[in-house]
Amino acid sequence: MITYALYFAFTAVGLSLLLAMWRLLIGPDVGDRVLALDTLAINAVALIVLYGIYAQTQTYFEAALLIAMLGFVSTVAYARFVLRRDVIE
Amino acid sequence: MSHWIIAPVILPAMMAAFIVLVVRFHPLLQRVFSLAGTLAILAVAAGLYWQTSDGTILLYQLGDWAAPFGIVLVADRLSALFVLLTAVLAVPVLLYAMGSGWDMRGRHFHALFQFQLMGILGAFLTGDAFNLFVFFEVLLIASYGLMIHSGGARRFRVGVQYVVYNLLGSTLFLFALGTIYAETGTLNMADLAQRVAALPVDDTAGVRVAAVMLLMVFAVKAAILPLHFWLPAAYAAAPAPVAALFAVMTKVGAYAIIRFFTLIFPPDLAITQGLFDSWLLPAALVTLTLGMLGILGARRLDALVAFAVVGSMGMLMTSISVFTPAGIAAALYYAVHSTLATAALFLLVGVVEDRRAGNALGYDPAPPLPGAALVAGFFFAAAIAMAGLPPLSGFVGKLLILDATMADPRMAWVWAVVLSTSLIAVIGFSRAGSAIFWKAHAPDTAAVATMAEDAPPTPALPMVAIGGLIAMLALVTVFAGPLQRNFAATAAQLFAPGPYISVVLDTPGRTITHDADSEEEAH
Amino acid sequence: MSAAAEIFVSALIVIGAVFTLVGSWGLVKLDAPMSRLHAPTKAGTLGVGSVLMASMCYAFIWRDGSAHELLITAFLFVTAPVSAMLIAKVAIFRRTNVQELPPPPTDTTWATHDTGERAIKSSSASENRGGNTATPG
Amino acid sequence: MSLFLIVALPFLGALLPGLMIRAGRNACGGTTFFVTLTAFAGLMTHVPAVMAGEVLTARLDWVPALGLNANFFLDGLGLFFASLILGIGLLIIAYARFYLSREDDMGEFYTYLLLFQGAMVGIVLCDNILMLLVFWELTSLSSFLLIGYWKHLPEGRQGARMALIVTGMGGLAMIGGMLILGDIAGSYDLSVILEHRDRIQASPYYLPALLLILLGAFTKSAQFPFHFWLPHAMAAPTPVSAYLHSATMVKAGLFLMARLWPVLSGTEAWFIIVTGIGLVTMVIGAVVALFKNDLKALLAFSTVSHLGLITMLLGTGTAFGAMAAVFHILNHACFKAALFMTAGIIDHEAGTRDITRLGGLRRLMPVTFVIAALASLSMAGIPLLNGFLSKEMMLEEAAHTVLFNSALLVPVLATVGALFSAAYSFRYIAHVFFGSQQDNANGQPHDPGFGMWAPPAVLVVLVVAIGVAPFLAEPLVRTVTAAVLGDAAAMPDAHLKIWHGLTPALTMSAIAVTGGMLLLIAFAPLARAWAVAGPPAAKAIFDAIIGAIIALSRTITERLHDGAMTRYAAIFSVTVVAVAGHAWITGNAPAPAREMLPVEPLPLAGWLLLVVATLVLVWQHRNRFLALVLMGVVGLMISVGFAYLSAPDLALTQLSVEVVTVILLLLALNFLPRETPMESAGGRRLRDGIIAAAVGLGAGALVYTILLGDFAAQTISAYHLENAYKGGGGTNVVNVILVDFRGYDTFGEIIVLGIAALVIYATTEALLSGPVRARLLNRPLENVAGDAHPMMMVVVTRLMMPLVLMVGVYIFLRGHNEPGGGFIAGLVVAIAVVMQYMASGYAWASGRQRVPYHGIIGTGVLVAGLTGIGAWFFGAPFLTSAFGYFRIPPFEKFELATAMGFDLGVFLCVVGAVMLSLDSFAQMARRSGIAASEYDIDIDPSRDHALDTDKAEG
Amino acid sequence: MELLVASSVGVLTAAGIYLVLRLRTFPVIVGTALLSYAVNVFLFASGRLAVNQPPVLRDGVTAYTDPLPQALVLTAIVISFGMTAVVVIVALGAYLSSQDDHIDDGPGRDDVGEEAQP
Amino acid sequence: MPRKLIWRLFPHPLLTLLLTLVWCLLVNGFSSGTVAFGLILGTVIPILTAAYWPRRPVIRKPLRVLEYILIVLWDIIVANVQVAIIVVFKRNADMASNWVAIPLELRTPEAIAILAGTITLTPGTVSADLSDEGHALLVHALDAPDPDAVRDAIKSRYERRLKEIFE
Ligand code: NA
Ligand code: NA
Repeated sequence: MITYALYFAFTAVGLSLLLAMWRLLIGPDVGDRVLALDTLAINAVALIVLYGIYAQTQTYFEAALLIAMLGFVSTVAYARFVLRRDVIE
Repeated sequence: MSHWIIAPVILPAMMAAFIVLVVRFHPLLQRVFSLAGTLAILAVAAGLYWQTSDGTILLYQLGDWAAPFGIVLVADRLSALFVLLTAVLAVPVLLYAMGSGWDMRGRHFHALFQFQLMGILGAFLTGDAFNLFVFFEVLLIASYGLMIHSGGARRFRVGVQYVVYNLLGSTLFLFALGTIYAETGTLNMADLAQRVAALPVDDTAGVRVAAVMLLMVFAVKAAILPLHFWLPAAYAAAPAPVAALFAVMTKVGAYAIIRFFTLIFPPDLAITQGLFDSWLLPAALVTLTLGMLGILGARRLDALVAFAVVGSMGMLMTSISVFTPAGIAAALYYAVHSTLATAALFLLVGVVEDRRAGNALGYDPAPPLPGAALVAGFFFAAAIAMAGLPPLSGFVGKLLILDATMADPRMAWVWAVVLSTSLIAVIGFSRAGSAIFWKAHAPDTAAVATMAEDAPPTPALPMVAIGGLIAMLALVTVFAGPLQRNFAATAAQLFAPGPYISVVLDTPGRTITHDADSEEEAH
Repeated sequence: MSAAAEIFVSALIVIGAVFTLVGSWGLVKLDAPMSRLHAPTKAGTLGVGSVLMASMCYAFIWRDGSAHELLITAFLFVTAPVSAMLIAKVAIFRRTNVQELPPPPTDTTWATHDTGERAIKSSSASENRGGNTATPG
Repeated sequence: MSLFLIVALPFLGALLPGLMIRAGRNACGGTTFFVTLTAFAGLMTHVPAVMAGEVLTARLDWVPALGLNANFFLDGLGLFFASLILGIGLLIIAYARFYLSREDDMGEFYTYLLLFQGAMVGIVLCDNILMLLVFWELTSLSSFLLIGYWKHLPEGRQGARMALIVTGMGGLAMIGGMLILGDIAGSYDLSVILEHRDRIQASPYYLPALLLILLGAFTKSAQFPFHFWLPHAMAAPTPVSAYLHSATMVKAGLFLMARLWPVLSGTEAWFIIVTGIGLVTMVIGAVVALFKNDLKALLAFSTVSHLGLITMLLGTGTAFGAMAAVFHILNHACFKAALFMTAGIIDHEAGTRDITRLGGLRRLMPVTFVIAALASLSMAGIPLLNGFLSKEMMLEEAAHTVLFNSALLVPVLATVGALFSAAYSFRYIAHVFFGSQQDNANGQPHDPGFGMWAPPAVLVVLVVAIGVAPFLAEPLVRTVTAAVLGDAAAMPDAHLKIWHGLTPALTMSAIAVTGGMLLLIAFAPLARAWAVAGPPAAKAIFDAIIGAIIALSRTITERLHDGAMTRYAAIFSVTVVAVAGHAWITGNAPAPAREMLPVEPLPLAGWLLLVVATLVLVWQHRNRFLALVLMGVVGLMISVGFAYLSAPDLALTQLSVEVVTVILLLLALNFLPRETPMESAGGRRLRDGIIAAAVGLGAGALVYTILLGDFAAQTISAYHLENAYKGGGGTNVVNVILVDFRGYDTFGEIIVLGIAALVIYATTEALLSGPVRARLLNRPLENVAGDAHPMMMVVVTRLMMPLVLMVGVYIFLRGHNEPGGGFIAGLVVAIAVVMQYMASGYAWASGRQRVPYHGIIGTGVLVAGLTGIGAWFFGAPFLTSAFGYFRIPPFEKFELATAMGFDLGVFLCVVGAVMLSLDSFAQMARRSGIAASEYDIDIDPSRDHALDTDKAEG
Repeated sequence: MELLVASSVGVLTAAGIYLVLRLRTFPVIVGTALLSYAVNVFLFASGRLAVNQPPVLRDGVTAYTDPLPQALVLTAIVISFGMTAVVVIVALGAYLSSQDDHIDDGPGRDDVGEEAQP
Repeated sequence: MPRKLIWRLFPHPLLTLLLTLVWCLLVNGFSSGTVAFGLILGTVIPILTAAYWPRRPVIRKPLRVLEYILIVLWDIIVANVQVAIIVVFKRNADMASNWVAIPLELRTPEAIAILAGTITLTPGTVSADLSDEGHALLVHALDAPDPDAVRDAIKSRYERRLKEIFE
């Protein structure tokens, strides 16, 4: 049962990735793109965690943690760039 | 366990770190430590050269792991020669940098200088293909810093190109290494030699691609046409002592070609037949021609010397690309000679740039140089050496190369190109030299008077450094006989790689003792 | 036990997946820039949260247990509002006039549009207060 | 005296003039004279032995493998030339002492002169043709310095370059010829080569060798068509002209032809080339000489003519011809050097060398007149002077020479040459010393002091002595001729005497002298005709050729190296594809051996994302910000891909590196234009697209075949998997490889990172200490959003930073056994600090940061290095690791490994490098007139509230 | 799967090369970054692909993925990072000192900024 | 003064506890050794980062924190469903997006940040900006025909509680 749930989830998350990518590509504004990238990262976290359940391993925990962390940092960086041009002024 | 073999790598690394950490605010101390470190490297290099001069092959197993599982350093005649050459070059270059004040025109010169030495020496000593990549990168990134040392629009513009081009080269290197590993499952050079030789004949495409990709990577370093484009502008724009140090950087490429294509892909290896016989020698000859044409076509002295480097690399590769013991021996002699000669020329360019008024390195008339006689004399000597005229080492090197290519079916081409390009170089150098040193303004007295007042006292150390290089050229000339014997022995060692391979692969490494660690199971 | 647990974990997985999908769907579907911000910052967060809970429960039920998924969840919950706020500021900065916004009840204007003297003065580095490595020897 | 010493003396002596000039001009000249005298005396000690037919040798190995050795031998020919060189050298040195003015650097002059002298002596005494080449080229170089001695004269500089280029070209050709010759003979020693006449002349390589060697000889001896450099060399001070360009250097080519005469002469090729060229040179030189108005130019062309004469004699290949050649070399050296010196005297005294401005000097300068007249008449071939004797021999030889099946060609041309020779000789006397007294520039010229006229006088004494009593010279000439002939020909039965009877030669001689006089009478109209119809100046042709070569070089060089990096990169790409493609096609590709992994939908989606992001990135790359966002997607997808393909360490690293990279690029983009303009045309984009596609296809195909094939042998990583835990103490094999098996790579890698940071720092400093600084400080303010440091961000960062640091520590500590390690930890910690910077601003955050980043980097390298060095104290190699398990309550058993020390170095390096880079960007971003925020939050009502409270209370 | 990886390498390489051939420094830098992604994947693939076999030793597990290429890629990633950082700063220096971010250097592009702006 | 010393050593006692917990979560274990090591790190790291957290707020009613967290969690779950429904089923044209300006009584940055975060996490609303003096919060509501109702809900449900906790 869990396997089927996982397959469903993989499909849904895969679809989410593609949707987010679509938004990233069509924009229209930079804000939309940054938001889309942020969403991509969060979806990637979901994906990796799902894969961890699927593969029955803890090996990918750090990857998920890091994506969550770094996704945030890069979103901030991109947004700061648009807002202030200087990321670390 | 002798640790001397790793000293040329560790010493500059630690010295650079120390300089950055402790004495980065003290110019004098930086100089003292940098020079002391370089002299120590020279001593160690001389020791290594002496140790290997009887054919001994020194092995150093890093982390005590046996090859091919760990990385090893190997010092044979070839490595030791280039290590010594680098160290010999480094001392006068460093003295020049200090004497001319170049080292203080920007930040971190000495740290970068030491790191650069570390990269070059590490590349010469490593016995591992991937580690060679790492040290290529060390020497490259240090060279980026040194090339743009003290800044300036020109240097930055050229610097970008230099960096990007070499990034492409590094990328290609990784592609090549990936292919090598995928085909053979190893990275150690001696092990590669064995495994490549044992590859089945029906599976050669991959290793052939890897071999030529490696050749091209090294050709970029060695500035062989058409992969040389990064060099002329970069060397011309680099600060004088940096360009002089770079004289040995191109030799890293030549060294790697010699090493890989005598050890791993020797000329008689069946599966790599026909890879580059048809085009490597012509490419070298075209490189030689183009370099020499550049000497004649240059509008500035720094560009002239940069093209002289290209030309000398063409000459060197001409000799290497016949892949015979005589050719390699001649190439080694020429490598030593051309390194010292181009370095001397680059330092002279620096002196001219510092002392000559106006468009200092252009050929337009300018007021006479202060102290012109000595500078001109040194330039004359270095130019003679570079153009391959007697009595200096360039002539001997040229004769050796002509002699080595005599048996080659393409001998007529080689000779025609070598001899006619020498003439072009003579024309180029004589034009430049007479324009810079002879064709002065009639010194107008007022200007001379102001110059005499304004001109800072011309420091002696740069001239000592250049004089040292010229003196070394003279020594290389006088002792051409013994040197040639040594290089012939080096070539012979390269063409009989059995001892190298067995020293590297048959030396046992550490014994795993924790196997019996009864207290601990894996999990 | 096992069946219920399986259902529970599966449900969590499916819920998470659905919310993730809804978040991304909203990102594409919604047409106003500010509106788009809502979908992923919440649905997405909850979606990943559910998946993480599923992973945790799975580990507690079938393996030797694991709670570090909590960390990721907490992390996402703490950071998501900041991301959202910055992206909202981007939208305001690039797309929205001051007039379109309701005036702040007490103060002069909204911070993003506050590009006056105060904003500049208080935000940029000065000549003499550079970094700690400003001028070595 | 040892031959080595005779050759070495001038070179060693060359060190002295520069020093002695401080003691005065006499000391300088005297020293130089003494050095030469010593060498000359040393040479003379060997005269009896050589005259007795002995050959002295001296041998020293230099580069034996090459056959290049310092071997010398002294026979009659060598002795003859060496005596000429050193003997005339003595006279020239004496003459130059008085010739040079006070402004001239006499030390420099004598230094060059002695260098030249040594090189010449080397040539003539050398027994090794490679060594001979060394001396040969040395004469070119030293003559370059001597011709260009007056650096302020453009003619001097140009003449010097021309001489160097022409003779240098010949020298280079000769290198080839000599190598071939030595290869044929099996030795580069002359004494051996000279014994192999038959082998050499039978070799298929004889002709190339001959041509190349003759090219060297002809250029040096100014044979047509390479003769033109010699007149331009006359810009040199006159002693140089007298010494190099009449007596010695130009004779080097003749010497070489004479030296190799036994093995090279006697063939059809030799005869036609050498005789033909000699003859042409003789006639052309003589004709041109007549119409030159510059005294030295006249003499120079006359020299060309006489050199042609001697060449012609050597070309005939007969013993008599050789003898005549030897004799004329001697005679020409005497009268021509004397003539040059008189020309120098005239120039010196009258202030001009222009014949048209000179005249009537016979009364003003009687001594000079006598010397010049005697030398000139000798040159003209008047009896009782030495020139007559050898000219008679030449005409005699010419009369018997059949060239191109014509018995008349050589005698007629020889007579014409002699006729013009007589004419210009007479002109030298008539137009300079006779006739009306012209303006003569300096007013009242008079004879110079003894020091200046004595040297030519000595030579003229010889001219007369030999002319009157030729038998005096006969032993010498016979000895020398014997040396020239070697075993190739018998000594001719001829004697040097004034009267041979009414021979055809005498008739030809008479025609020549008479004709010469007639020509001089008709000189004025002839000169006008010459001015109109004369041949073009060779210099113009030469300059045009050199100019064309330079222009061509410049065009090629500058077209190729025009700084078009994009083309360089395109060439690089095409070359790689072509060469690798060739290697692939010519090799054998194996059939697929591995089964492919199945394609699941999820990786497919990831792949789609990656590919789409990449393609859109390329398509939209001109929008730089979008490009960076898409780069973020690519990086994210690759990380996820690594995770999927069982490489968690890679995923973590790629991810963190990618974020830091993007931040760096964003920081840079702050200063750069935000758009890339559309600049390249469609064709160009198409070209680039094709190149890119080819490279991409190549890379993809290569990796695809790799993935389908298997390793040919077991990979070394099997050992790593086997021993990572047992020998390296870690279960994360990747990490154990990084810090242990291949820790040395990692050591290099962190140094790369450290250097990167230093470079970034140094670059920033360089930028900020230059003109860029002002521009940066005063760059216009852009329209940016307010609230730089939003409260929410700051508050969240306050919480997040400790958490992230915690994660960093965690990743660091577990790296050895689980995915992680010092590098990723370093990036995570750096990112924590970056977060703080982004939240509260660089100024505020770095103000609370007390550790210098340089120090962190330096410490990192030192820690890593010292950890490695630590092994030395246990007798183990660098980076040998050790580990152990410890138990200290309340902690569980834990592992400590030296590799962790190393990893700590890595960690520090990474942190320091990233921070130093950011720091540098922050330095650049400063603006003038804008103060840093004192606070970490821009809008903080609690702060205002506190301030209000303070105000209310205060 | 192999085809996906191979085509990714191909696409990334082609994209990288195309951008490297552009006329401004910024796309060139982005291009080199893409190239380093490509080569990292390539290097990784030289150990062949494996799914769900991480190189971390576990009891009772015998099949591991090849750890060596991973270690090599890690080294390569770090080095490329350093290189990218340097090329960024050098390009920035070039732009700031001559107000021109063309990567091609030709006649008329000489030291514009330094002389023009005192 | 020992009290001062303790303050120095544990600048953020709560943070220390939190970090210790985080460490245990990271290591995925709660053994004594882990906790001890976590405590060490939890002590050291706040000392290192203390400079970056000036003017630490005082939590006056720690128990209300728990209540607040539970309320927010519940709100997140319930309202997420609502938003999901809106997103999936409501046409774009029918949505009544609105800006809402919320005057703030809170003055502590931490409290305001928590409020803003809560607003964002609870569905239908996103905190977008602060006023230039920090006395009002700009909130965007996805589907709120009546902005004032949203404002009042936020003030009463969240701000009131935060005010009690922090001020
Ligand atoms: Na330079
Ligand atoms: Na790279």
